[in-house]
Amino acid sequence: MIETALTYFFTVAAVLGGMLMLVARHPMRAALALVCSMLSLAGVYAMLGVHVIAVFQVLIYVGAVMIFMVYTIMLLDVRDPSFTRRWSGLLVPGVLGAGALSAVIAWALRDAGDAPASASTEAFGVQSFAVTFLEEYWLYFELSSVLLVAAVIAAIAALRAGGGRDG
Amino acid sequence: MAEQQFLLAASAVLFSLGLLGVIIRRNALVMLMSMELMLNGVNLSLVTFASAAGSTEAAVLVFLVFVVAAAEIAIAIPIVLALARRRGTLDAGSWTELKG
Amino acid sequence: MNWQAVFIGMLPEHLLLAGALLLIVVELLSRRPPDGLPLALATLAAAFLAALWLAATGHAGEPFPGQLTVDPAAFAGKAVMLGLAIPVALLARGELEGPRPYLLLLFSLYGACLTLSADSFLTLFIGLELLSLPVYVLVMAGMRGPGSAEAALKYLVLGGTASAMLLMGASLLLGATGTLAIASFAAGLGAGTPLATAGVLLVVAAFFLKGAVVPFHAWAPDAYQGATVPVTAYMAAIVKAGVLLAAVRLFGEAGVPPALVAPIALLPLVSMAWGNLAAIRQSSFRRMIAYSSIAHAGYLFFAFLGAPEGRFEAVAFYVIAYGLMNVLAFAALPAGADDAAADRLESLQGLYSRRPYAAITLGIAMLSLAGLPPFPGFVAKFLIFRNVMEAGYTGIAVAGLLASYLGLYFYLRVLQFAFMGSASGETIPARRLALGASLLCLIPVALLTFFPGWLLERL
Amino acid sequence: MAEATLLNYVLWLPVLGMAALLVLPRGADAAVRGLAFVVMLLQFVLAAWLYGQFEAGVAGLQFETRLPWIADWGVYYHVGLDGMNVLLVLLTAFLGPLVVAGAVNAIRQDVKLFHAMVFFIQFAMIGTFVAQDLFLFYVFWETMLIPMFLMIGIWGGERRIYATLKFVLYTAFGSILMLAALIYLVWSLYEERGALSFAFTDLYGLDLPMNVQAWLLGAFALSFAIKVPIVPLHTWLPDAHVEAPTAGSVILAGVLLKMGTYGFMKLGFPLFPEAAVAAAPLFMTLAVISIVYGACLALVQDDIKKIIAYSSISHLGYVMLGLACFDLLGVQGAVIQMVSHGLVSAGLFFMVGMIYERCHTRDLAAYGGLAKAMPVYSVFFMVLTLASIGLPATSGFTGEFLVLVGAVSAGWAQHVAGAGSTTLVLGVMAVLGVVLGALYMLRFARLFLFGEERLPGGHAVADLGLREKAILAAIVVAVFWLGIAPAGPLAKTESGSLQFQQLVLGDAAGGAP
Repeated sequence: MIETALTYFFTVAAVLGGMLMLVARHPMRAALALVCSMLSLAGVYAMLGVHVIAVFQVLIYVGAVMIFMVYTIMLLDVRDPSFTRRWSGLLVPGVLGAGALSAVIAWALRDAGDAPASASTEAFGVQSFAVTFLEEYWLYFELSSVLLVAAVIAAIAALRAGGGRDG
Repeated sequence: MAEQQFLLAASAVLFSLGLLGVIIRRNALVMLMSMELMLNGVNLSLVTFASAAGSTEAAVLVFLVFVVAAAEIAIAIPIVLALARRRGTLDAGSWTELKG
Repeated sequence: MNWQAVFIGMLPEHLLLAGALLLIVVELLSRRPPDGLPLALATLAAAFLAALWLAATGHAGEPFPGQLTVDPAAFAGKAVMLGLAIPVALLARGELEGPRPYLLLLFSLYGACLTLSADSFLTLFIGLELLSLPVYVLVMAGMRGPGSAEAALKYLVLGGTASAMLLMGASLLLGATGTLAIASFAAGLGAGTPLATAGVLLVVAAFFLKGAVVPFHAWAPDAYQGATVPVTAYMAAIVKAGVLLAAVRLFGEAGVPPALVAPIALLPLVSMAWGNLAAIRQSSFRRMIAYSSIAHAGYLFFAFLGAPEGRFEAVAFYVIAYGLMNVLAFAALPAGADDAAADRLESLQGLYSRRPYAAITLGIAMLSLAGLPPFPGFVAKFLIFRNVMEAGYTGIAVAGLLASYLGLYFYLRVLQFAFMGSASGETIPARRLALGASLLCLIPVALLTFFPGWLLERL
Repeated sequence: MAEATLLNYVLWLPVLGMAALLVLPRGADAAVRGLAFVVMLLQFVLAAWLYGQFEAGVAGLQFETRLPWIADWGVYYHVGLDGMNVLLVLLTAFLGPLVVAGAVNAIRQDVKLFHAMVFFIQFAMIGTFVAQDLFLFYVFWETMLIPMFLMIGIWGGERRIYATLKFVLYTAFGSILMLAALIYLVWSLYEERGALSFAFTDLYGLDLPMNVQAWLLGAFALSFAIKVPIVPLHTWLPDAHVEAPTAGSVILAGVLLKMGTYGFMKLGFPLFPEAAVAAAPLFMTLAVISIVYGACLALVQDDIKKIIAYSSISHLGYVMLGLACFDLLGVQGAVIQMVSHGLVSAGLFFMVGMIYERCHTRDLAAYGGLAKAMPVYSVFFMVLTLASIGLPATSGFTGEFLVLVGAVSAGWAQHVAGAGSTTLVLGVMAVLGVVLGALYMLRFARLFLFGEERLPGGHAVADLGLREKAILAAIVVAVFWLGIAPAGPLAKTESGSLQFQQLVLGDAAGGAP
């Protein structure tokens, strides 16, 4: 009972965090709102019993991605017109379009809950996940390493290109 | 409302909020964050469906999303830094050179 | 685990990876940044020949059942992309320095090859990411102004958005069909339930975004203009081919149900008209090509309205013709230290009187892109519209043909500049190795002009 | 069999010529011109030999070649001669060497490219005439645009860019609809027979419902009518003619415009016979409007090139009239009129080019009394003027006379049968057009050749040189040949005209009128 309530709570918190990020003026506030949203999602995952994902969520998203982002914001601290003028010219059509999109997806999802709600979380057990991942899906393990190598090279190349000439 | 449907609806809302952010925000960093929010919405829906179906495949996909998100940010940040250094602004609305 | 299948079936990928790793080692070992071109060319040629050989022998296999399988069509697609990459790499000489751009090129091609073998959304997703991530950086490689970085960032954000859409669609399809195999897309096309349809439409929207179909096209003009010539050629010829061929694999044997024809046909149609109209008012050559590519994306996505059997043939022939034409056009462009000035259409003024060969190849490329016979672009366009009409969508096909007519003017305008303008005094420098690149394209173009049937029988 | 492949030599010789041009160094203008002339002359000799070998009175194709081209789609490289195209091929090959010879002084920049374009357009035009496969036909048809676009755009007058873009965009618009109709047509054939084929002979037999026929005929007809051009789709023509170099005008008026009428004859009407018969009054009306409208406009022009351009619209109206009345004499007249107009207007454009090279103006008011200053020129001009008017013993007479007889007799037959007298009225109105034709050409000749001697610049100009005399003499000989001894050409084209009539009327309800 309390778990269900917590799940609902964290879900609502995640959505609220997303909304806050959207309206926040300064990127730092947006980043903090996003961190809140991500941590709430980690809570949701934990409540659902998928602990592996919850841990990854905290480690990779909050621990790596968002820290990186916050660090960048602090590093830059540029006076930006985008701090005072948040919205692009597509505000009204964008809001309408996104509203319509979420309504359509939510409507499409209305018959998705028919599956038995007995959330079988064995797939996400730490051990079973690790074993199946490395036995059946090791292709993706290898491919993600290729991707990371490519990303490292790309990041270096981007740094070089960005700082090269008149940096 | 069943819990599952609630979670799915939330994922749809997060996804749409992210998309909205990409479209309407002018700050490049906030656009990047919005992109991450979209991926978070996707993850929530994947996890919900996967735990219902007991699919390890979906769990692997969630893992891949983490990897890719990290990789994208690792590439995006140097680009943002270069941009800030050259332009002095991260305001997408003020990039007029490429309009037309 | 069938190691033989893994070795043979993924031979092109292995060769690309081996070449890339070798290049990294060479870079680490050498004191000064080595020239990456020879090794990259050797790798590309080896991978191209491997793919060609496997396609010709009709090799099929299942290196990773349910995740990654190969068939002759996949090898043919890989051969197309790898073959097109060779002249593109030649164009990079003088524009991009050091080994890194070539490394990124090889990794990107690795991803492109993966997408063509994908059997599950996981492989498709990681393949598309691997295809795109290096290109985001390539857009700003050798950058000459802040525009490149802006374009790269815009491309990255919208590319990430496309990935998120693809994943959301895959997730909804998982909910509808219980699997992440790409066959769930084909199943979802026919299912007709709201969940499956929403998933299908999100996946299609993701491909529209990657393929730059209106209104998801905003990144393309900036990225094409911001990037240097070889990278623009890479995006126009190979990234587009990869995305479209992956879409063919995704659709598989499934036809588009009548209820979905309108949403799937409408945006490409708008794309043709808008791309062609917007191209008219461009003064930058690369930006014009970007709008042309938006229009061509429209034609290409039309192929999916036709019968499933003809799709691969139509798309493959189209991307071959289209890719060759783009590389041919880019090889003919003048080189210059001032990139923005060299990119202006006016810089082509009087090209014929200075470099007749370049002017003629540029002219052939433009006429073929416009879909005028006898060049291969016409056969490609004919094939697409024939398939649409055979599927019974006469009205849509006629509208598409009329939209394609709108494009004629701006292609002719390039000819007008190249042939009809009086030459100014200054000389127009050619690109290094451009002759090699354009010959590599011109010979297949000539063969396709006179013997299109030869290739069509084999696709 | 060497003889069967002869047509291929005629067709592909210009391509060989283009390849040979590539080898020649830049700036070797004399060699380029010499080579081009020799190749074109050889093509004409081969075409003349073909014409001689062409057997009159034999239905079906001669000198036929059929090879698979795009086997998957049932597309064949299928060429052959029949009564409809044999004279047009001869005409095209005849004008080729004259165009090259006429360009010696006029074209001075990018000589190599110019001759490559002449080769290219000869190839495309002959290909269009001899193609017996719809796909092949369309490829040649569209290919023609490319060399013409460059020819007008590079070597044209001041407003050449505007004129050439207008020309290409007009004609391409028609073509794109024709492409749609073509795909639909072949698809219908596939539905009916279960086999993919683009062969004319297969498509002729297709049985389509009336409304489909009407749509498809509309699409084909639009494309052809723009090319002819039929009023009101003619507005590109005066611009293109005025801005084009002499060679371009000659090719345009001499051959290119016949593509449209040939298209109607070979494809438009026979493919959709019922719709064609139903729409015949419309086409005849438009033809008569073209005759009268073109003549009226020619009457008031001050630009000598425009006079001939508008006269082309008027003369091609006769061709359309002859075709659309479906009378054997009319159709034969139409064929002769096509060739006759090709010769006469080409000759007149040559003459305009020659005077323009000397005086650099096309303003009619600037000239006067040329008969005294340039007697030889004036004689040739008078001959061509009279041929244009249709004086007996010239080719114009044969063509126009047969067309008018055909139209009036078809109209009379309908009138007697009680099927309305529209055709008859139109036929009679077309006769009035002849009078208008005489008016504008004689006005032109009077102001140009007679009266007070006036030359732009006031200085004397040389009369025709040997090269120019030879070009005009060749044309005049051909004009008289068609006028005095039309029996030969008529016999060779009779099978084609009969086939056309049979294809259109044979399937029509009620049989021949």
